[in-house]
Amino acid sequence: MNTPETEITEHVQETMEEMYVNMGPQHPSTHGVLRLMLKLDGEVVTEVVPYIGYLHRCHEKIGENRTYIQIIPYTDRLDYLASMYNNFGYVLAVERLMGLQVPERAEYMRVILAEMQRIASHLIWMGTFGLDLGNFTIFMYCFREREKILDMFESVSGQRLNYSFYRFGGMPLDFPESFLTDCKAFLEWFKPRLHEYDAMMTDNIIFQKRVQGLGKLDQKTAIDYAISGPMLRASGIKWDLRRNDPYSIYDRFEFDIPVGSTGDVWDRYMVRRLEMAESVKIVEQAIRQLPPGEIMGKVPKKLKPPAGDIYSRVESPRGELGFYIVSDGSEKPYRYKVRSPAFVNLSVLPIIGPGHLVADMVAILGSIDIVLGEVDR
Amino acid sequence: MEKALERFYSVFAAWGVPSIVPQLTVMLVVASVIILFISVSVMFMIWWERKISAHIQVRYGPMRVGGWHGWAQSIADGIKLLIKEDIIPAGADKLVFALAPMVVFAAALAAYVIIPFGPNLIVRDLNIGVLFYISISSLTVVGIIMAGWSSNNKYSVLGALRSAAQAVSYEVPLVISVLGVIMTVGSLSMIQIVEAQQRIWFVIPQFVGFLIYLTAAIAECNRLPFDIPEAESELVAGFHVEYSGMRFAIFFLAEYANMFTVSAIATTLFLGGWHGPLLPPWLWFLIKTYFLIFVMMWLRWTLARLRVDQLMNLGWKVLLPLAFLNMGITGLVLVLLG
Amino acid sequence: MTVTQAVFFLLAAFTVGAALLVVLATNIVHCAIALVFTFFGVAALYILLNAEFLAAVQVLLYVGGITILLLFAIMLTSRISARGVKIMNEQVGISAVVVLVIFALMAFANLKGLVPAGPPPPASYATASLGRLLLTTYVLPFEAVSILLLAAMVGAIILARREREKG
Amino acid sequence: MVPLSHYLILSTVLFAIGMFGALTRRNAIGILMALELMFNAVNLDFVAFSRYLPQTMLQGQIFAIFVITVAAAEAAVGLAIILGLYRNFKTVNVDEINLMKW
Repeated sequence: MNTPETEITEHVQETMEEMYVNMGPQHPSTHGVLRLMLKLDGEVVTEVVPYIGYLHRCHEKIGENRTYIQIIPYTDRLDYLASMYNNFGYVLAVERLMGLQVPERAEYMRVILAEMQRIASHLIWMGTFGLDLGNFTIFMYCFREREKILDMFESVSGQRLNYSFYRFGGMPLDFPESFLTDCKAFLEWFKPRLHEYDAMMTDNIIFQKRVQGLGKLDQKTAIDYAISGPMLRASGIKWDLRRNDPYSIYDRFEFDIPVGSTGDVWDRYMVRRLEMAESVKIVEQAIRQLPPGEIMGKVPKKLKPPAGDIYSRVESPRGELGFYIVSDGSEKPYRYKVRSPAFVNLSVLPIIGPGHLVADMVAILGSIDIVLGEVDR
Repeated sequence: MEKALERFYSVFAAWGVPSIVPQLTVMLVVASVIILFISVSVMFMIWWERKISAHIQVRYGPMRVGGWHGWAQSIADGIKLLIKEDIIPAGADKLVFALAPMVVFAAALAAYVIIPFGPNLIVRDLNIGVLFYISISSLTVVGIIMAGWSSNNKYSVLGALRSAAQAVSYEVPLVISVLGVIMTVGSLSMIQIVEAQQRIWFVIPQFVGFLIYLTAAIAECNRLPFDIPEAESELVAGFHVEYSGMRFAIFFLAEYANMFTVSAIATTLFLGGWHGPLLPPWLWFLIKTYFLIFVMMWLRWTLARLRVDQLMNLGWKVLLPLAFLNMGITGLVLVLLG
Repeated sequence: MTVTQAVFFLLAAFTVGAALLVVLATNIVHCAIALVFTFFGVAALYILLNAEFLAAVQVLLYVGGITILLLFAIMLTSRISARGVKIMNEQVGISAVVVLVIFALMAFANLKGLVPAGPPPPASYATASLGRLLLTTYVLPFEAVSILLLAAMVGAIILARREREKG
Repeated sequence: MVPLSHYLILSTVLFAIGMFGALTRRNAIGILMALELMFNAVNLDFVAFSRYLPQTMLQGQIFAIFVITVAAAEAAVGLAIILGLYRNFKTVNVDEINLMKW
């Protein structure tokens, strides 16, 4: 049994030419409690082994012991930077299982909130990615914008991070009066900010040199590892569930799917950067088309989905967020499984990591955009 | 100055005190003044850096301590660091661990000997002025390696090795970029270099040299975009991971003191030292120095960090040839002009 | 005792003490650090001898260059926490005798044989004339040394380069 | 003033210490350090002579510069050799490196 611990003791006598370094679980740039075992040859990483589980909290097992509606708050804690989207995915799965209809207005509300959430999530990613590369200022800029989104979410749901705002068959509350004007004002204000980021990051020669050609992920490996989301698109595969497997009302909006070409860190950065602009477009269209009317469909008092199973997936900011639910006809799911994109995307790190310097490892890890709440569940 | 000193010595001689006593007294007083100046200046610089970074990042920075824009924040932080528990890791080499911050600080301190704050405000106008600074600054690296090694932590060892590689590579272009000025003046003495700039600051004829010097100096100070030895997101904090409290404060002090030194040297060599209209010389000197420090802070909060190999490439393949070219052209021009 | 003398004895004691540490310390990193202090002591002695330029060069090259190289090599070759390893070989006894004999010989030669120790001439500003001498009278050795340095650099790079294709 | 003989004795002491180290150290890097000590001792002699003997003027210092340069070259090549040795033998102790070929 070659556990990491025995490996460490075996190699503790190693000299600087080849050594093992434990990056994490307490390390500024592992974005949470991830531990990477790095085997270094000088400064070059020759082997990466991610060790996860420090944040494991039996999410799926807890889910089997809760009623369907009680699970919603738990989904918030999956990808805590994109709680709206977790709600969205889970609610959609149960609705599909039960065959519930969602009113038009609620669908639009869902899309608006979800896309705003995508912007907020990408903003955090961009900020922390800048931090990984030593640019502290972009971090503060991104958080300034995200703060405004959180303010709006607070006005809608009363929460800033864990919203639990989606319900089976609709939404619990309508938008407050000021929300739409706030939202429009924000988007108008936000669009020029994107160019500000370009000036700081995209057009910065140091930044370009740092990330171009790093951690290349070719298409075949990406598919073999079931990579999804911006990471997959950065490798040049135009696969976006909003387009390829439309859910909710995403087929009604016009938006581009940015793709990269080589699948390096730069492409991943560019895909996310461009996606923010696309999300802005979607939100604008949705606000324009937002119909009046009901926000809650007809939902039975006692939620008992018919026996059967469903796999439903949405395009979360990190990739394909899937919920697999097996129902035995009772109030609680028989089996509840989350296919978390961050976990799957992280699995490719041992492939794309080696051969780079330690500094690049940080950039590559950052470009995968993991949230440990989702990786460990 | 000299005369006053001589009179001071003669008074003691009249009393029959051995000459070593007044001489030592003078040395101690001068050293204390320098340490005092460094402390105050560093406190100001830390506060200033926090304000600058804050305003670059659309926030306010410290606002509470001391009332007006948090001016006393650094003092409060300093006191906090002073009264913190002194922690030495169990696996550390205690002697070296304790010695390292002192070595780094001693190097930073020694460099102040040759900084000409004004026509008479210089501790000692050594005839090897610039060379003295260059050689003494290489001691910092030894201190950093000592710190990194003695902490017995892989991150700190990596940081120390990076630091050594970086300092050695950037010292070479630094030295050669300065040569242009030295060749023009024909002296290494700081006072003579400043006096040679009465008509024109060397930043104009030696612009390339100035840029190379500034880049290399930032690298020598381990500041972003060259803060690879400390690179927070990679090496946590590099060589001083294991340091806390007072020992950490000394490293911090030395880092900022170094920043002041490189800026002051740049001011002396390229920006005309204390020359300037109206204001007193020492004020001009401080203004120029703090302007350069501001530039360094500005860069730090705008740029991303370079990678190790990029850093080496920049040092050896860009700065060094440029510095040589600059030196060659300067020499040629000097010969042609006689 | 004048100040200069006091300083000399202090520096001499410092240098010799550090040098002893270089040879006798058990931990090789301690040796390297002691070596730094030795170099510093010698540099200070140079200043006492009015060779300021040489002192600066000493610090720059020995402290800033050679010691750092040494420390690098130590970190690459010795284990990070190697303690309690035997540092001396079996020849300690013989070596001590040989060294003592040679020391006695040299000391005797120095004191009796060679120089009438007169007072030093007044100090002069030497750096510029040093440079002039280097580029006029001694230009041939100067160039020879630079070729030697180049050769050493190339040699060191070739020796230290790892054979990547091995494996 | 400090007489010249003081410097000469100091230099001799340093040289003897360095020689002892070079003869007894097991670690090749330690030997290299001892060699540097000896170089320094010689340099000290040179500089002292150049200060005290007016007829030598600056020759002493010039030779010291050359010695320092050669010492730097020696250190670079020496350390490279030590690294090569370490790679092949996994040790830098000279008494363990006793084979003519590997």
